[in-house]
Amino acid sequence: MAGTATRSRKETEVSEATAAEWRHWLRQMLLIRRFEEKAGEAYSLGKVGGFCHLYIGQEAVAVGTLAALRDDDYVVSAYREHGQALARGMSARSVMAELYGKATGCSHGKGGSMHLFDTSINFMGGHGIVGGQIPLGAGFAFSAKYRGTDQVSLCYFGEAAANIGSFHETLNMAGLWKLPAIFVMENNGYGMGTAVGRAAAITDLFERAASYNMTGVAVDGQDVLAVKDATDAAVQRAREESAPTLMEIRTYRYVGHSMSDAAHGTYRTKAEVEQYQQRDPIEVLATRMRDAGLLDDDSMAELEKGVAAEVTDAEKFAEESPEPELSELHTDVYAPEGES
Amino acid sequence: MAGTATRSRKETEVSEATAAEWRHWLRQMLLIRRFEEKAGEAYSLGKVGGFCHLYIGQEAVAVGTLAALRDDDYVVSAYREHGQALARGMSARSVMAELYGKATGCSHGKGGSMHLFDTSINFMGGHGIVGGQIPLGAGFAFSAKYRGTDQVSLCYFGEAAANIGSFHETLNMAGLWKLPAIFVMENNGYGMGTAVGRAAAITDLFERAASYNMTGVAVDGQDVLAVKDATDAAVQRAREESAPTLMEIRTYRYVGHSMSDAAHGTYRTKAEVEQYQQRDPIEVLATRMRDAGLLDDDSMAELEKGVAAEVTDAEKFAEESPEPELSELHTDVYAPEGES
Amino acid sequence: MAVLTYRDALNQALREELARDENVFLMGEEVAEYNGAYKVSRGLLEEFGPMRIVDTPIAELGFAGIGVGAAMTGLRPVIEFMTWNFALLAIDQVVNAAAKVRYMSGGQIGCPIVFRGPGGAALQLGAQHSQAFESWYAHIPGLKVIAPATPADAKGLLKSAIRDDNPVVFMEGEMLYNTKGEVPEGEYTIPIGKADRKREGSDVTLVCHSKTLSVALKAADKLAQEDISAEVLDLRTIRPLDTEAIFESVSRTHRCVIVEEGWPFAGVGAQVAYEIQENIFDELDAPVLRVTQADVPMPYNRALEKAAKPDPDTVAATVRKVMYVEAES
Amino acid sequence: MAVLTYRDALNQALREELARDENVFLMGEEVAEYNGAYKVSRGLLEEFGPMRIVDTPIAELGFAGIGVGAAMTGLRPVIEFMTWNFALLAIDQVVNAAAKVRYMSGGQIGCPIVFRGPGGAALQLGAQHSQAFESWYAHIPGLKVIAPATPADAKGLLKSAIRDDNPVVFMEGEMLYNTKGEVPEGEYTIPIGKADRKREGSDVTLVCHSKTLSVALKAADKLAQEDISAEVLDLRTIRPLDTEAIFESVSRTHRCVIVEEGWPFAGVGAQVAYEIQENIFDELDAPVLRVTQADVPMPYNRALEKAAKPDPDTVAATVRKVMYVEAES
Ligand SMILES: Cc1ncc(C[n+]2csc(CCOP(=O)(O)OP(=O)(O)O)c2C)c(N)n1
Ligand SMILES: Cc1ncc(C[n+]2csc(CCOP(=O)(O)OP(=O)(O)O)c2C)c(N)n1
Ligand SMILES: [Mg+2]
Ligand SMILES: [Mg+2]
Repeated sequence: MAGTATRSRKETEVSEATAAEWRHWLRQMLLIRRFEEKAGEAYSLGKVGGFCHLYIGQEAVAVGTLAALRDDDYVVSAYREHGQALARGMSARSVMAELYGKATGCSHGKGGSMHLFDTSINFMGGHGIVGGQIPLGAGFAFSAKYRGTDQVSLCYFGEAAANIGSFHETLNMAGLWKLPAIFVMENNGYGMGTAVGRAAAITDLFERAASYNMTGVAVDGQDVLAVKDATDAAVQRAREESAPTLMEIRTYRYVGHSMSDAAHGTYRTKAEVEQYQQRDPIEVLATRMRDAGLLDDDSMAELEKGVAAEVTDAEKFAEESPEPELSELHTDVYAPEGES
Repeated sequence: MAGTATRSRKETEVSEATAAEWRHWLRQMLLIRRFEEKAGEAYSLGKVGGFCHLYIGQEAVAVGTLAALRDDDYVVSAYREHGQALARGMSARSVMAELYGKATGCSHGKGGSMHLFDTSINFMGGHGIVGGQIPLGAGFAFSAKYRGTDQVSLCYFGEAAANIGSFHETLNMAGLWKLPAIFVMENNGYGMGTAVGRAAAITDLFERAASYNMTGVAVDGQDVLAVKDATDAAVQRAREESAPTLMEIRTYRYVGHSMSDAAHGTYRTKAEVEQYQQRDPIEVLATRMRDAGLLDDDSMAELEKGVAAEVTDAEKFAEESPEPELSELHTDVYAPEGES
Repeated sequence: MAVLTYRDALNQALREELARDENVFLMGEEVAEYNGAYKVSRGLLEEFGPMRIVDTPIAELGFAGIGVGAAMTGLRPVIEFMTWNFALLAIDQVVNAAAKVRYMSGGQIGCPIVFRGPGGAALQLGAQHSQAFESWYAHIPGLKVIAPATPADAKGLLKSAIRDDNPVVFMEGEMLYNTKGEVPEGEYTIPIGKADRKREGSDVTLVCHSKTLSVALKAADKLAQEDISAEVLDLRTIRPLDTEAIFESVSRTHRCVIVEEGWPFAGVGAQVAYEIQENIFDELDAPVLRVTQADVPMPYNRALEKAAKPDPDTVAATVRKVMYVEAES
Repeated sequence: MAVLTYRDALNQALREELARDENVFLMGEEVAEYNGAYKVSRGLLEEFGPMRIVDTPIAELGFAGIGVGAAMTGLRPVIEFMTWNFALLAIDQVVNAAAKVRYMSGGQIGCPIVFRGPGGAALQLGAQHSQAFESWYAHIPGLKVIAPATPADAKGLLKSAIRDDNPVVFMEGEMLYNTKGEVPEGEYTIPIGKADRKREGSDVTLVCHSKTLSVALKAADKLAQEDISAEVLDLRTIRPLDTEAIFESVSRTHRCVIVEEGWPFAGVGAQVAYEIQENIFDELDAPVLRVTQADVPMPYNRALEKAAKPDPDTVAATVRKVMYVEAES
């Protein structure tokens, strides 16, 4: 990986603050993993409908990037956004209930898996048209700059979106206008069944930043600490210099593109998947923590237990929550009269 | 101009073949210049309607690039395409008649200034949506490759089109699929009233080729020989290696964006225009020819006379040509029944 | 009342709303330093500065989306498309983002944005530059669609559009920019969703909007000479459609001809006709007829273009049809 | 006759036309190595190779335009949009290039291209993935628009579309891919522009297309139990519209209900209703009514989604309205 920023620190001693951070991140990653497993299960049982794109394997990206943000920053994503919603602080309950289409879901059952929103934490949605959220992300950054706040905007998309027009148009304007935006390209190697090299004329996609007078970096997406460090730098550029960054975060999805796509067999081999699983983002952090004396089998089991309970609770909540009223069909099309 | 390919040969002796070429190019450039002046005049008299974008100042680009093509290659352009149509070999009559909206016009009066077509010489049109012709140009190249011919496709667009999605999507596919395409960006410094640096995050736009695994070159667009040389190289890449090229040809338009835009005063100064006029493409070649003993005042006057006659003839032809029948309103919407 | 051009009326509306609410900004190609391709934004850069009057690259999809994003944070962008023809490149952001974000988020996020610019044919601009897309946008739930015909309506409706909490598609007419009309002094708005009777009549209702108002009025003049009294109803807003006003008028005249600039298939007139026959079928003494653009891409040639556009003679002839009278000659 | 799925019928059509004419190629996202997102192109890469079955990046505007360019040189591209929702990004190339190049060039250049893919709602895909754009494309002169409902029609019409010298918008239904039906053995085509009576009846005409054929047929079954005889007319082609068949049927039944998947405002049904009342006004015993998708972005929740879609009960109730009968209960 030419130019990939990695992080190889192997401290034997870490500060209590760091330890707390690491614990938090480990828990977040584990929560995402177990949540997604449960979501997949619920999908198979017909409890979740539509398209459902799981985040398993990519957990360190969401957790590491969002750890670098402030509460009032903006976040927006595509349709593979359960993990980011959770890492941003949405409750497992509200996300699971949304997958179930329930009234208690974050989007009140109207959005579904691809359209998770929570404006109370500036989580500005999952969006379903590839590349569609990229200009939205720049729009939030524009708004921050316009209003003179020092908020930054972080926008996720897959590496396959780097070949679509909105990527180009938006990054050009972000570079031209120096918007406080962070463009996080999650390069998981595939857009649906198409390997990155079959869709993009160059595969070191962060280099496209040069076309836009923008800093571009490649980051090891399986190491949450590397992700956090690189995002810190991007946040600083955005917040202090109002300069955008293109981060190409290299990761891998263990599962199929969506629930209707097999994990392997068509466009990639089982061996390839297994090889990537050798460097599992949860394991990478867990090992580092074990080395630093911050984790042992007991505490890991404890963690797993807490996460399992949270996911089970979310499932139960979703299951028992009411459906939206049928009258909801016609609300939210337009603003309520006289709102302004 | 970082990396601009220029040509500084100042032969005192040139071969007869070269001399013939130069004379031809000089005449073509002069024809374009005088044709455009006449078109502007006719527009002011209300003989030509709609939008009318003149090519004055950019003549060496059309002449130098098209000199490098074969008759069966494809050419496509935007709305500022009178000069390219003429340099490709369309008659001044058929172009002028089209501007007049006459039945004898190349597009039978249905296209107008922005939509000149002549399929007999693979001139695949002027197109009015910025960037719209870029994928078309790649499509011709795809077709050549598909059919196993060694035709190349040359596609013109303005530098402002380098910021639109279709540029990015198309160049990526052209680089990925190794299409025999030449993307000719005519950088005349402005997109309408917007200077290149106010629209593009980087101004050495040929560098964007790197994002597409494509050769990118900057070329002095006021020297027809430099343009021809650079295009020769691009044609060779396309024809022999089936590899695309992005050429950024640096030029300048002396006139307003269209007939309704003043030449200077709003977004650029008179001094700036005059400065560029110091290196007029016609003068640059004429001087070189004078130096080589190929041109004197008499032969220049002769040339001017011939060109003037051709333009006057074209104007008369257009003036006297019939309007299309009113029934033409409803033809050419669909293929005639049973054509296939 | 002051007499203003449609262009200046729009300019006033923008200026007043920019002054009134600092969340309002204008973004688009050539809107700032060039004062607008059609000079609608003349002077605004000078008055409000480059943060609020923003020139963009040619990147319709991108800047429309940036506008939508800004609107999702509570700003009130006015996005200018140099013409609506170019907005086809941005239509995904209008339809899939702006129109749906409130619904998809379960009502959490609004999108108070105005997309505006000239639409329809001007003179001899050819097939790619002469299209009227009212019916397309009006097809989309979540959008409002406005197409004013007069300076006064343009001003009052643009102000309402900017204050509206929904995405509004605001279609101007290039051929209207220079037309003049009386505009009330001082602050006023015109409600979205209300048609306006521009001429009273009793024999037939001419439904029109934007540029076809003048066509309808001219046709009504002609018809008056034949003792046919035509009422002219200017829709002003296409979505939501003021069916009440339409039904009220047609229930009196019992005949209706719709005049529109767009193509016929599934055009605005098809919807208007549908509504009429659905709701006041028994009031109709004749079928509802339409006069539209010829069902062809717009030709460049002047005479062909003229023949392609709706004109007063065709409207008058169509009215005679629904009146079952022979033409005077 | 063989019983095939709609998917396999389309696959056969593609295979046969690829074999018949080497100018035909298929291009789109995941069409080759993945065998198609919905497996319509299964096996084609293997049979015809990567030059003719071409995987693209996610770049709808670009590859649609590449297809248009290729068609302008005489090739016959079939461009697959993974769904028509994503085609909004490419609509400029469809509307401003494909549909107009013949006209703008004065007839010099044709554009024999097929744009195809699934449209309309499937199950719980939410607002951005559940849209039916038939009326939009049918609005555009220069395009033909086809939306078949059965495997046999899908095969015969796709073959005709590929052979047609005009740009054709071919809209499939994701929910139809698995449905089965008899498909004639051997070579056949079905003419573009011809509706098909899928059920005879005498009291009311149900006009439908694509997925709403099954809705109309189910409604007709229900109505039969109430002694209401409903004719079901499947448009198959939206543009050119087979008005002759519509008028013939409605002139017999004197009543018409249109069932469509799209939104109501200026939808296909508005055009059909317009044509009917314009041309056979006196044949009508009741207004023409429509059953459409609810005028809202599609919600995710299953029950809400179901309520948003046209269903047999609503159709039957609407028929009772035009028959002026009370519901049985
Ligand atoms: C414009 C558009 N085209 C096609 C699709 C269908 N589609 C959904 S996801 C996807 C692949 C995207 O891959 P990538 O951007 O790498 O993200 P990932 O799924 O790997 O997270 C495709 C083709 C779409 N949603 N939008
Ligand atoms: C998509 C689109 N947006 C806007 C326009 C209006 N427009 C026509 S030409 C032009 C400027 C183009 O500049 P450039 O590409 O540099 O070409 P030049 O005119 O300098 O030859 C603009 C904005 C258009 N035709 N298409
Ligand atoms: Mg990916
Ligand atoms: Mg330029």
